Amino acid sequence: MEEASKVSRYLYTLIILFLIWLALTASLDEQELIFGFVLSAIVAAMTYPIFTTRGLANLHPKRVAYAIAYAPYFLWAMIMANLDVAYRVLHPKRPIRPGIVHCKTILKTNPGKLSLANSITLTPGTITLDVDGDDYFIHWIWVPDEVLHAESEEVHVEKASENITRPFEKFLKVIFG
Amino acid sequence: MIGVGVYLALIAIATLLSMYRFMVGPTTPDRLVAVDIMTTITTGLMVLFALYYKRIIFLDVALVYAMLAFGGVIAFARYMEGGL
Amino acid sequence: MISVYYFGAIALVLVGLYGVLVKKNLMKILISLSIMETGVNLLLISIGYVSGKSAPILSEGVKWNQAVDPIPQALVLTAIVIGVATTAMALSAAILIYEKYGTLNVEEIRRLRG
Amino acid sequence: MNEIPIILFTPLLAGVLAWLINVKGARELIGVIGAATPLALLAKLYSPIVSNPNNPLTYKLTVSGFNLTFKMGMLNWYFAVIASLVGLAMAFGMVSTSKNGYDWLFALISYTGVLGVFLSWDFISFFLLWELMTFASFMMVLKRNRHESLKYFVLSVIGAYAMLLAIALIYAKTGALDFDSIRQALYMDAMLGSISKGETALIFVLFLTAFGVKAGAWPLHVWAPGAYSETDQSYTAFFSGALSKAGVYGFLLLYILMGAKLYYALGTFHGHLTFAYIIAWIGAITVVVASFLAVLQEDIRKLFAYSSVGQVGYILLAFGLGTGLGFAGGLFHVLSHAVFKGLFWLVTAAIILQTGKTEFKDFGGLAEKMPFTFAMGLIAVLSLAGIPPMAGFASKWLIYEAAISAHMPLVAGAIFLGSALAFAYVVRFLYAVWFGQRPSDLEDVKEAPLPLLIAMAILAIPNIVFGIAPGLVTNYLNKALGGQIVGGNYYKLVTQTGTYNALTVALLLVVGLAIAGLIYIYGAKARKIPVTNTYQSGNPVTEEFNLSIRRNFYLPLKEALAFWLRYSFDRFYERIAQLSEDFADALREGFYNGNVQAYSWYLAVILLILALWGVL
Amino acid sequence: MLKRSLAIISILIIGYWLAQGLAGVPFGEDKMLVGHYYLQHVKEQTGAVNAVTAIVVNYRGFDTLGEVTVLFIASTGVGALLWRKKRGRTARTEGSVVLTTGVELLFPFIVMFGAYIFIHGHLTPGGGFPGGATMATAFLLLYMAFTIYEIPHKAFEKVEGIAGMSYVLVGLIGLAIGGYFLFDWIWQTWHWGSDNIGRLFSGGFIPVIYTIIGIKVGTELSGIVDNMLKEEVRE
Amino acid sequence: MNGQYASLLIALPLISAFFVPLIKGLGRKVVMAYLVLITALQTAIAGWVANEVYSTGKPIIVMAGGWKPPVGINLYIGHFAALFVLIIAVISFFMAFFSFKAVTVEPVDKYAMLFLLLMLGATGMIVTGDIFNLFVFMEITSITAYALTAYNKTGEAAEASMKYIVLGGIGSSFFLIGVALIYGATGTLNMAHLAQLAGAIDPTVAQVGLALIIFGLAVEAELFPLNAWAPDAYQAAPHPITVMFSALVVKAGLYAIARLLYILQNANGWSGVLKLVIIMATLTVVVAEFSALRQKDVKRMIAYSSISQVGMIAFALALGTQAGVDAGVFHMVNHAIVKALLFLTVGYVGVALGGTAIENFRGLGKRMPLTALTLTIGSLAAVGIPLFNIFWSKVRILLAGVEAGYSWSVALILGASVVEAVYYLRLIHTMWFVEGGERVRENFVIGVIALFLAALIIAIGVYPNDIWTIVQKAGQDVFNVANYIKNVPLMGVGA
Amino acid sequence: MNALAALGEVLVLIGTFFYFLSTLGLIRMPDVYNRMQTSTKSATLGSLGVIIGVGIWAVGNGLSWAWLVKATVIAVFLLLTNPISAHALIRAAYKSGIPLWHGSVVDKYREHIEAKEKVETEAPQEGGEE
Ligand code: NA
Ligand code: NA
Repeated sequence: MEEASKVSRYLYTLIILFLIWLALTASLDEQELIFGFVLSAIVAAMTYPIFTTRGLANLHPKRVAYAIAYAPYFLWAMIMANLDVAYRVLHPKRPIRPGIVHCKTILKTNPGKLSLANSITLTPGTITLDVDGDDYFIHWIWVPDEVLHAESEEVHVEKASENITRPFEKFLKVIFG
Repeated sequence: MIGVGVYLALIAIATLLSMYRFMVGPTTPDRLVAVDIMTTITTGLMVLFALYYKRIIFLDVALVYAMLAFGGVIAFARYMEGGL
Repeated sequence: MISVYYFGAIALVLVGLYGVLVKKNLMKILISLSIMETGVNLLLISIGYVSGKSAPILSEGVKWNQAVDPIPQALVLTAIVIGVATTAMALSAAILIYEKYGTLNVEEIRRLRG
Repeated sequence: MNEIPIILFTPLLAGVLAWLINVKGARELIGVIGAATPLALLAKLYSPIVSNPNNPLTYKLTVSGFNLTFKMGMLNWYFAVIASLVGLAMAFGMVSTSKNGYDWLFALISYTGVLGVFLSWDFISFFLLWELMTFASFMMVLKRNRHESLKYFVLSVIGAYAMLLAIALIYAKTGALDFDSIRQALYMDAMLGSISKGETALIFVLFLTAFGVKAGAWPLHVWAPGAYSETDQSYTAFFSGALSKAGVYGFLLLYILMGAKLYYALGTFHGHLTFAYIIAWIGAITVVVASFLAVLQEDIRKLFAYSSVGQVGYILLAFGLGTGLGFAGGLFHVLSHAVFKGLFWLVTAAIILQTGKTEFKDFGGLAEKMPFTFAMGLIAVLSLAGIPPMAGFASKWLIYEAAISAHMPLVAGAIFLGSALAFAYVVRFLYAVWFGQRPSDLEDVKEAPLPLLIAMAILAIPNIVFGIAPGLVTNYLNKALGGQIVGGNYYKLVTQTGTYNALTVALLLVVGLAIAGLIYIYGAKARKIPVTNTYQSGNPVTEEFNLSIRRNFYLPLKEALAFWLRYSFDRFYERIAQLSEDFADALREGFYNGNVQAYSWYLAVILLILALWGVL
Repeated sequence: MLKRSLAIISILIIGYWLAQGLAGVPFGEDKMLVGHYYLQHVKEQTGAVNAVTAIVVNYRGFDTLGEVTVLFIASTGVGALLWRKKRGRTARTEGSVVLTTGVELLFPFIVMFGAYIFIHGHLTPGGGFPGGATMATAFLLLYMAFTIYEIPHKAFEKVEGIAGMSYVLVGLIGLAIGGYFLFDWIWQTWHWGSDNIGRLFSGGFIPVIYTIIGIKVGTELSGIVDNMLKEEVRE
Repeated sequence: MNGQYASLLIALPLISAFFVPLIKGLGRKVVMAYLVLITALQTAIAGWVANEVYSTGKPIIVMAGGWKPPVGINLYIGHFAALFVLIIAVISFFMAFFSFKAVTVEPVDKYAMLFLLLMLGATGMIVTGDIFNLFVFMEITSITAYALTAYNKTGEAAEASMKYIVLGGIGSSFFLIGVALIYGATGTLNMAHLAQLAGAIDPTVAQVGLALIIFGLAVEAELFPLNAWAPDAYQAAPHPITVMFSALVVKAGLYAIARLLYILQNANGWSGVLKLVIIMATLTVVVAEFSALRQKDVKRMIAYSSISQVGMIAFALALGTQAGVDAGVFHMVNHAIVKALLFLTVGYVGVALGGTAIENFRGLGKRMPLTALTLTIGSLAAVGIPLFNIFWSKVRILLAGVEAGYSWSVALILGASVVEAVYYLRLIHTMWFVEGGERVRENFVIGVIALFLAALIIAIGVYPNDIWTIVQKAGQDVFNVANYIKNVPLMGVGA
Repeated sequence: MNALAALGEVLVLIGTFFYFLSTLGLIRMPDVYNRMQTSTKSATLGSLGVIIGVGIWAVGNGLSWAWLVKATVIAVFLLLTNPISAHALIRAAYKSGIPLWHGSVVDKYREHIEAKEKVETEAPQEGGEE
């Protein structure tokens, strides 16, 4: 992933920070706005090199749209999964069959990988134990038979990925690349 | 209003349970997880308090708290795996 | 009347003191000291509390006579920072001790005596 | 500004100068001038003091918020002049014996201290100069022997602090620190009784301790032998002759300041004042114990040290009689002891300087080699042994008379026993050092140097003068004590029970000696034996049980006293010192044990005490 | 065991005693004396809405100056104690991409939020110390995520010193302008922001001092973290 | 000049400490010279302040931010504070010179900062007129002291520091509880205001609060048995810092005890607390003297001696009489001078001969005559020999003690003083009358400082009148609370 | 009382219930990994409910919109950070050697690490021979 220009990266950081400022103050008082802008400009100048590589390209409408769409999708997945956990916790027999499985991702950028990992973690039943390159190691509370009894490593990864990473990747691939 | 009692009772039970895990362990990560949960619950509790007192300023406090707690948990986690 | 806050504060102080008095590990003693400090801070804050009154920030329609005592809160801010500073010093001393003595057991850290 | 500050501080100043300049010659010159000045000024002050007994010379100054008062009445003058006489002799002696600024500095500081003690008229200056005197004399000993100096110092400090506590108690009760006010307040209080019996007794005991240490009174005398021996012997002349009188003076002060109070508070015992009775007995015991111990010594310094202790015992005993005659006798003995014991120490200084030896076994036949010193020694021996017409006889005679008239026969017995013992040890000194065979290594011994001889002469003269004309002293003392206590004239002393005519005795003695001399020179037909002959009756002397006069001469006495000698206060104090050191170690190791948790417990315990004290 | 029992008995007695004392200052009752004065006058006298902040920076400025000093001492002291000829980080495991990326994304936000906290000190519960601590958290996270990360110590130390000096200077300017050390000349002499009470640009020198403190605390705490996380490196 | 400029006493050390990071690159010499310069400036300011206070006879009330007490924190620079701030500055100045020679362990820039802040802390404790501000300055002092104790980075240094931290931490926590209680009962923190309101405090609260406050301060003031940290800290700290500890830091703690005791003298249970302090002080003297008796390390021996003197000062200050406080203050001055000299010379021996064990002192009179001479003068002064300064204050204390009815304490203290005499004389004997090694060249500046202090000891010993006048004024400043209240321009909040 | 307030309150109720659930999992699950499974995310969801619920509830009660905005900021922050800390914790637990529960069925991570270590230990040996 090639880097965007400094200006682009700076502006992107500035915009995001200013938006955050708006949210933080939750106020439209011009004093806050003026100060917030100045502050964002300063902080952005100091932090844009580590904050972003792609700059304004992040604000491509498609990406924004996918990101907005991802929110309810993810929330729903999360709630569903939480109910599943509720079942396992409340069930007197505590039906668990845990294990650590191996997935691969198609995402290339770090923010993408982060989002995927977080999404996985937040969805109950799975936690990202480690990420090493494209390999994700996931602690799974109920390893299904198809994954557990996969005939080969490849199949294992394929089945696991299908269950765990794929559902998120289709959004994240667009948002983060 | 269902009453403050129900939330507080649930939160109180939750806090007690995580306290129990913190005390009992048995491993250090167990205790850390308990702490992590406690901090999360406390953040929520602070937000509830903000509403109870009708002071929006307390939301800032909750956010600072969440942030410091995050830093703390990460620090402990990294310490445990020898990442410092 | 002893309120639950006072009780909690005193309890923390006493638990801290107990730790200092019985724990052999230096780190545990330092943690106990911190617990004690926390108790003291809680006590300070509790002393400034006035039933039914709000934080002493006079915005959102809070009038001067609807706020709790602001002084203890100001004091606690200072006390907390002082506690942090003490803890930082104590930790560095502990690091040094561990380096030189290879132990954190207080019964073995007594080259200076008599 | 009058003479008092000059009298007081000239020695100190001279000492500091001598120490700073520290050039041979200049040092000694400054020292001697500094030591002579007080005597000269005191002499000048004689007639104003005597003509104005009720209007003493006064000097006041304010230091650190304290009003310091110095007064020179007749008694003060008397003590001061004795001190400065001995001080001058010491200075001359030190010209010969002491070769460094250090000695001069501290000797002269202690001189100032002694004078100050005698002239102070309030407790702050008294204590200040008392401490100065103690400290300086201690430094003289410290240089030579740490152990003995420490013993001296610890006992002195205990004494000083006892005094301080007593002063503080008096101050707390009367609000006064100057002697006049205290005397008045305590006199009033004798009737009122607001100071309880117990408190009075406590103050008394504290003062007794303080002054007893300095005077070397039993059982606080243990420092004296070591300290007197382990310093420059010229200085010891002053140390034992003048400085120890500070303690004696303290006992006198006790009468002056709180006599009435002590009488009313403590009452009488068998017709005597209780407190005085105690002092008398302390004196008596001191006389007996010290004299016995003196007899047993093998080192001449130790001998005279114990002898000094014993002689001071006489003075205490005299004061303890509580009668006018007792005071007169005691005060006279202050003078005589100062001059004869001072002389003794100077003689000792000369002997040690010229021979480098201190033990009887190493001496013999020195009279030939050091005739002048021998003559001086003889005067001292006569005076000490109480042989007329020396000053020592006059004062002892007065004390004896006083004891008889005060109906204290046992005490009088102590005097008698002491005299007998004194005779025993001086005879040994006389013979063992000066006569008999002379060890071969003493062949080259020369007469003592001139300054030392001058020093001896300074002290020898008063021995004879006040011996022949004791009335000079008693007349003065009568005035000082405010009554016709001792009758007679310059040459004759008259008391209620007896009369002593010194002149007659002196004349008789001179005639007797003349006759004896003639007989010796013309009558005796003895073969002259060289005094270096080391054979005795043709037999070699066995080492282990040598009862020659030079070695273990009084061994049978020692064996007879073996049971009593087992009990030594000296060892008792050493044991206490050992115990306190062990205690110190235990405390240190136990309390400061290094464990921070233990230390935290100390905090908790204090909190607990606070809590219990609050809860209960 | 004996020790434990003794300790328990002791602390129970001490606790009982403390409780007795506390019974004399009943919980929840209004015990204010000077406190009332502050609440009544804080707005006109200092321009701050947050009475605590006004007390901390204005009324009891000496305490706060001392507090800043204490933290400075800690940072200096830790630096002195852990000083070695050559020091470096000796972490054994890398942070995963989750942590590193997360920290990178959070870093500007946390710094920003720290600034938000100290700049709003006179309006909300916050101020220089929590703001600075928040900023330091941002650096702490960098240390956690990146095993080779180090703050630019020299620059940080200088910033720390300059910030401290600035605080004292602000106080000295007050002495020069108003005749009193730590005098709030912005509010009391210049009357800046007096029509703005409750908005950002008010509060006299409180935001100024809190900014200084925030920067100082941020650099100090980061410095302490830096010192604690590094060990002696031997060649 | 405006009295408010006395705030420079606080501002200068602070701003100078903050400035150090900007010059640390210039090397050790520059940093040390800077330390000398700043302490000299501080001395000048302190001199000006002292002159102002003593010539006008009125205290300077610094009001931070222009707020009148009790709304604002005020500094109260009365006769006591003026005197002691000057002493602090002067001793710091001397120790800055000594640090040149004595402090070689890196990082010296940190040392310089901590040094200045230690000076600041002690100054602040003495000048502040607010009880919580006192706590803050006390913490500044003690945390700096923790750091400096461990500065040498040896195991012993760290150990000593840790002990100090643990005990100091407990002490300050309970002190703060005490402050909280007193605040809860009165609603104010200003000392003058507290003094006005003290009589009305609920008896139990007053008793607990006062006891806790004194407890906390007693740890800093090294009262037995809360002083176990002290000998270790004294021994392990760099030599100049030991001087600061004994001459300044502990004085600030003692002053704080005295100030708060008398401020709260109308509180219930006051006399009981007084009695307790007297008991602790007396035991401090006794235990410390005995502990010093057989020390093999001279620095540690003098540390114990210092503690015992501190006990004596605390005893005097807690007598509850004007005479006692005057005597205590006098002793504080004298002890500051004497202990500065003793630790300076002993420390210098440690630097020059590689340690402070008693063996190093053999024949010191020949090896380092100037050092030995001044050390001897200091020792004699410590023992309380006449014509040395301590004699006067010691006599004053003992007289005041018996006058106040504490004869038993005085007797114990005197008994312990006998022990003190013994160990100092052993030291003197070792220096002068035992054979030692080669002659060592002595440092000129340290020699001058030592001689100056020795001269001061003798000057006060020979002519104590002027200092006594000054000290009496300082003593009244502490004892006369009515005057204190009158001098603080309280604005009448609430009442 | 209006619909918004009611919605808010319900969300809060759900949130607190998830808090309870989360800690229940903390108690019931057999090892640290499974405890984390059930607790960290439930707590996060609970917080989400509570915090957003409070925001809505406040708005419903006539307080300003700023409530909802700020509440959302906190919620988003938690949503971002809680999984990171959960990840860091589980990784730390694994790396500090806490064994998996005996009922665990598979551990691909162990195989991965062992494979990696083998490569690392062999590589320098080859280098040494050259
Ligand atoms: Na998940
Ligand atoms: Na969290």
